[in-house]
Formats: sequence, structure tokens, C-alpha cells
Amino acid sequence: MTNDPQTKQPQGLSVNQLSCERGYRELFNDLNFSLSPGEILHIKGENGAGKTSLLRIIAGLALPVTGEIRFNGYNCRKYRSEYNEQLAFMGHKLGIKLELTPVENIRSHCDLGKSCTRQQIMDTLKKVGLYGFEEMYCNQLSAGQKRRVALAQILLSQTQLWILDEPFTSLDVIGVELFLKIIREHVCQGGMVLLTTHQEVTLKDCTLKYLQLPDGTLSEPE
Amino acid sequence: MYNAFFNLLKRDLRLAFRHKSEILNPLFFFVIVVTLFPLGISPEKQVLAEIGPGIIWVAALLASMLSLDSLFRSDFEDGTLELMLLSEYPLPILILAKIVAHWLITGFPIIIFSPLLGTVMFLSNEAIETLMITLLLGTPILSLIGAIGMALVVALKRGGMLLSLLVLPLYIPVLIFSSNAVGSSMAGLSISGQLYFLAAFLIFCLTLAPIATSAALRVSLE
Amino acid sequence: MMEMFQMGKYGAYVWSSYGLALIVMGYVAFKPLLDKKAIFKELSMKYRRESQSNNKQEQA
Amino acid sequence: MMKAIMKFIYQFASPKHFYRLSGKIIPWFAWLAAILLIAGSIDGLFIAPVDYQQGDSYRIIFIHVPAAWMSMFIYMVMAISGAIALIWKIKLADVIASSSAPIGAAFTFLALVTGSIWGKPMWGAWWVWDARLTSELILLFLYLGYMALESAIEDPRAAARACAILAIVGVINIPIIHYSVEWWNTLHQGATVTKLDKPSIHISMLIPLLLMALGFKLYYGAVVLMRARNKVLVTEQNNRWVKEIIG
Repeated sequence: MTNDPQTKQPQGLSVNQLSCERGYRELFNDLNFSLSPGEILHIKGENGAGKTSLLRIIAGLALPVTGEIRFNGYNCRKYRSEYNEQLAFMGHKLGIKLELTPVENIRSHCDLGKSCTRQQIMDTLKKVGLYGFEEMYCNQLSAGQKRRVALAQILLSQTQLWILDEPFTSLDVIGVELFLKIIREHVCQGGMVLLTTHQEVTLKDCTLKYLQLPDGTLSEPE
Repeated sequence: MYNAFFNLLKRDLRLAFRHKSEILNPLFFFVIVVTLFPLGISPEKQVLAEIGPGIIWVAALLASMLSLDSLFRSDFEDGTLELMLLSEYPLPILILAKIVAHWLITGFPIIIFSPLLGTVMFLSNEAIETLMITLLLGTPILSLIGAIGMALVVALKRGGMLLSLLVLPLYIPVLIFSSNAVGSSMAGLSISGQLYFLAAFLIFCLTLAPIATSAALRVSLE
Repeated sequence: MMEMFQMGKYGAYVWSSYGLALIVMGYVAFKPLLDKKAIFKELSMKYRRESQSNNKQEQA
Repeated sequence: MMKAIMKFIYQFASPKHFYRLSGKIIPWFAWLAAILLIAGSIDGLFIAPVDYQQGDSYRIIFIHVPAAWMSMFIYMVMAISGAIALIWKIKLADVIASSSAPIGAAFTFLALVTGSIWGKPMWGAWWVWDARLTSELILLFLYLGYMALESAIEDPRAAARACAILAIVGVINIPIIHYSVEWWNTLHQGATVTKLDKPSIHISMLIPLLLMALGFKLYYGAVVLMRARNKVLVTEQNNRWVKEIIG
């Protein structure tokens, strides 16, 4: 970051002139938006509109046809390691090993980023409602409980930008509420969240923005 | 960074010990293929001693290739590979940890068992010694080159056949020099040239293969 | 004249080599021409489909 | 300065510009290639003197050797353009690489088969584990792997990038494979076979060889441009200029 010549940088994520194709079909074209600390962006669109593709491009997993993504002013592709330091991603695949226990899973996830103590892991597991499951193998957990393990991983990553693809899948009502609460806390502390979901998200005291795909119009709820 | 390397190595080893078949299957394959040859060709001592080095090496080559699937497949399917790509640590280092773990799981047992097969194929003691040295130098090369091929096909449904087409031509130098070294030591010739070549090739692969593998993984996971 | 084509006793080998080269290279050179025709046909059909659906939208 | 050069290159390598330019170049390449190949064949078949050791059978080298050269040259082209595509994100380089593969495979096949046909009268067998033939065979495997990978990956852009990596890995390995095969061959066969490859060639034989080699290069140039043009039409099918051309 220090290498970047410009000193005064806009904070947050900015997406410029992004376009994406799948095969020879254009998913979206010339997409522009930005996200500042303390904001949530809910990406909407029909199936196949390119929501997942957009999230994967922003996370740096996929390449756009054109356009670039900047985080705090620097190009994410050039400063990949610095960007990844600030990024937590939850995709369709949760990244949980079924042969490992939640604690082992979270620990090996932490090994890829910032390290965490056993106490922190236990506290987080308690927070996401998995107290008492920490020594069970994950293949014995339900789909919703696996989600919660993934949520604990996201929480412990201590990153600013969360990219969540359909995070509420297979969660019950209580789980969704818990998830929303945690998202709100994160955002209130200056975090940023990008998410897709088919549910209505209602969060008070938070700046919530909508992005409609494929045309890319931005709107705010009344 | 060293912690990330060793923790990932430990995780992979722990996973392998929970799935013992991952360790045992390549080993059984190796032993069975070698025992097929006396049955198919001739049990005579001279014939077997002549073709033994080549057969043991071809079997080791195939065993190593078939075990490649376990290198990235399960991580790809449950999404941990995605999270690895989003780590703040350099991807080649993480990949190298996975390759080392894979070699310890599949390559190392083959080396331990090779004297047994050498005896069965009527190799002399010196030849068995050389066989073990060549396996020690050669099987890591197979894992390193194989990782590139596996990274290219990991996202494909029927990657197995394709993998062999991609990887086997690149294995040829290892096969030539290793089996020749064993044969030469049977005949009482000097083998330092072959061993130097293998060592040089190993170092070469050790530096470049993780980089190529991580580039290939980034493409495959797109 | 015939001697020239017989190439000693090697005529069959030499002529089959040259013949094979002609066939292989001829095919490789000819294939893109066929491909081009197919691509033109396919794309023009695609564009016609697209313009048709556009017209319908405008009418509606 | 660097930026200006890169801008020029990007503009030059833009699909639209390439399509127009290559359309003008192809006829030149094709006609020159045809003339050179016909001249080289006539010279090689009828005018060049008979070899005192091999009789007329050596006339196969006018096909065999240029084809073997081309097989290696084209693989190099694929790896280099793959690297260019990966580093500078020039789409055209990907197109050139993937258009080259089948041509390279065809030349490799041709070199192998003509080598084998030549081997029959020379060595008395259709196949000999000669270092050159073996290397050529492995090269054919590399080509087949490349093409198999390309057809296995559905997304065309991902396929191009995966193939570029494979080609680069392959091209780094080719010298190693070649060296090891040569070493293996001298151990097992001695130098009996290679006498045909390195005689100090007479000028009257060199001329048709060079004519053919140049003809093959131009032929490759013409065909690869033709294939690349087709690919460009497909990959750029959503752009207006393609729609205008097709009408």
C-alpha cells in the first residue's frame, strides 16, 4: 500500500467499468459502484444474472473481461496479498473439511491468515451457537451448523470486507437473525459487506444499498 | 509464512491419517503392478533382473500419477482450495506444503517398500540401494510435476485420463535416468551422472513447479 | 521417364511420403475454409434471431 | 515511452485490426508457399542428385526434416504467445497459440510417419527407437495433451489460459526430455542410426531443403492466420464490426 504514489486515497471498495462474459454470453457490462466503510451492498438479480460471478470477480477468484477493482485506492490484482489480508469470502462451497472438527477447521482457516488462540475460537463458537459441538466431526453436523462454522471462520478472520454469497442458505430463522446481528455489528465497526440473497434484508442503523443485475442500477431503500 | 507452511502440512497429514486408504491404496497398487510382471512374462531370475528396474520404476510412476487425484480434489470440492487462494500468504508456498504432504503420504511408503520388490525381482543389493536413492530423488519430482497437471484438470469432471496424457510425457526423463541408474549399478557401473541429473532436476522442479501449479489453480478455479 | 518416377527401388516409399504430406497439409489448409463457411452461417443465423426478437420487443 | 509502445501493440493486436490485416496477408503467404513448395518438391524429387549411400530414398528428407523443424518451431510459437497472453493479456496471442496446435500436431505426425517410411528401407524396420523419432513421438504426445486440455475446458478464456501454462511447462521440459532421450539412445544403440542426419550436405541437396523449409513456414503462416481469423470471429461475435462483416 505504501508503494502507491497517491497519498490521499478514497477508503473502501470501488468497482470500475466491470464487464463479465460466460462463454460468449455477456452477463453484465460497464458496472460501476463503490462501497465505503459502514455500508452493506445487497446484490440482486435473477438466477443466472451473474451475482456469483460478480462476487468471485471482486474476491479476485475470477477475471473480468474488462475493468478493475480498487480497494482503498490500490489495484487489488497488483496488491493481492494486501487485499486478501482485508478480505473474507464465503462461497457456495463453505471451505469446511468434513473429517475435521469445527475447532480444527477454524484453526486451519486461521493458519491461512491472522492467527487466533484456542480461547478466541471457543468464544466465537459460543457466539455462533455451536457451544458443545466443538469436538464433533463436521460430517455429523447439519447443513445449518456447518454454515455457522463458516460464519465463525469469517468472524475470526478480522477482515474489513466480507463477501458473502447466499449466506443464509439452510439456516433457520434464528440462524438468519444471528447472522444479521453479526453483520450489523461488523458494519457498525466500520466493516463492509457485499452479499447476495433471495431474502429481504432489513437492518436498522445501517447504510444498505442495492445493486440490481444485470443493468447495474444502484438504489437505496426508502 | 513458515507457520502457514507447516500448519498446512500438518493439516494434510492429519487428514490423510484419518483416511488410511489414501496412504495404502497407492502402495498396494505399486506392489500389485510389480507382481503382475513375473506372472505375465517369466519368473526366471535373469529375465526379471534385466527388466526389474524398469518395471519397478514404471509401477512407481503409475502409482504416483494415480494418487495425484487426492492432492487437490477434496480441497477443491469442499471449497478449502478457494480459501487457500484468498490467503494473504504466497500461494506457491502453500502449494508446496500440500505437495510435500502428498509426497510424504504416497511417495515415501513406496520408497520404504521398494527393497522388498527389489528382492522379488532379483536385484542385487547395490541395485536395491540405488533403487531407493533414485526413488528418493525421483518421486518428489513426480509429485511436483504431477501437481501442475492436477491443477490444470482439477475442475474437470473426467480429468483422470487427461491427467495421464498431460503428465506422463513430462515424467519420461525421470524414468530414463532412474531405471538406467539401477540397471547400471547392477552391472557395476558408475551412477553418479544419473544421480546428479536427478538431483538437478529435482531442484529445478522444486523452484518452478509450485509457481506453475498456483498459476494453473487460479485458472482452474475461475 | 519412368525410371525417374521409380526412384530406383524406393519409389513406393518416396511417393507415399510426398503423397501423405500432400493429403495432410491439404486437409489442414482446407479445413479453415470449411470452418469459415460454417461460422458465417451460424453467426448470421444468430444475428437474424436477435434482430427478430428485438423487432418483436419494439412492436410490443 | 513504454506506455506508448504498449498502446501501439494493443491497438495493432486488436481483433478488428488483425482481421483486416490478416485478410490482406494470407493470399501472399499462400501463393508464395505454394510456389516454394512446388519448386522445392520438383527440385527435391527430380533435380537433386542421387545420394551415393541411400539412393533415391533420401528424397524423403525434404519432407521429413522441414516437418520436424516445424513441429518444434510451432510448439515454441505456442509457448511464447501463451506467455505473451498471460503477461500482457493480449487476446490475439491466445488465438494464435490455440490456432497453431493442430497445425503443429499435423507436422509432428508427418515427421513421424515420413521418418518411419524412410526408416523402412534404411533400417529394415518401420519403427526404430532412434532418439529423433522418440523425441518426435513425445512431442506428439505433448501436442495431443494440449489439444485434449483445450477441448476439455468449456470456458474458452479459461481454456486458453490453462493451455498457455501447459505450453510453457512443456517448452521448458522439451530440452530436458530431448537430452534424456538422446542420452538413453546412445547408451542403447550406439551411433549407428544418426549417420543419416549429419552428413555434410551438398549444396544441390541443401537448396531444395531450404526451399521446402521456407515453404512450410509460409504455409504455416497462411494456415495459422486463416484459423486465427475464424477464431476471432467467434470470440468477438458480440462486437459490432463482426456483425457488419457477416451482415
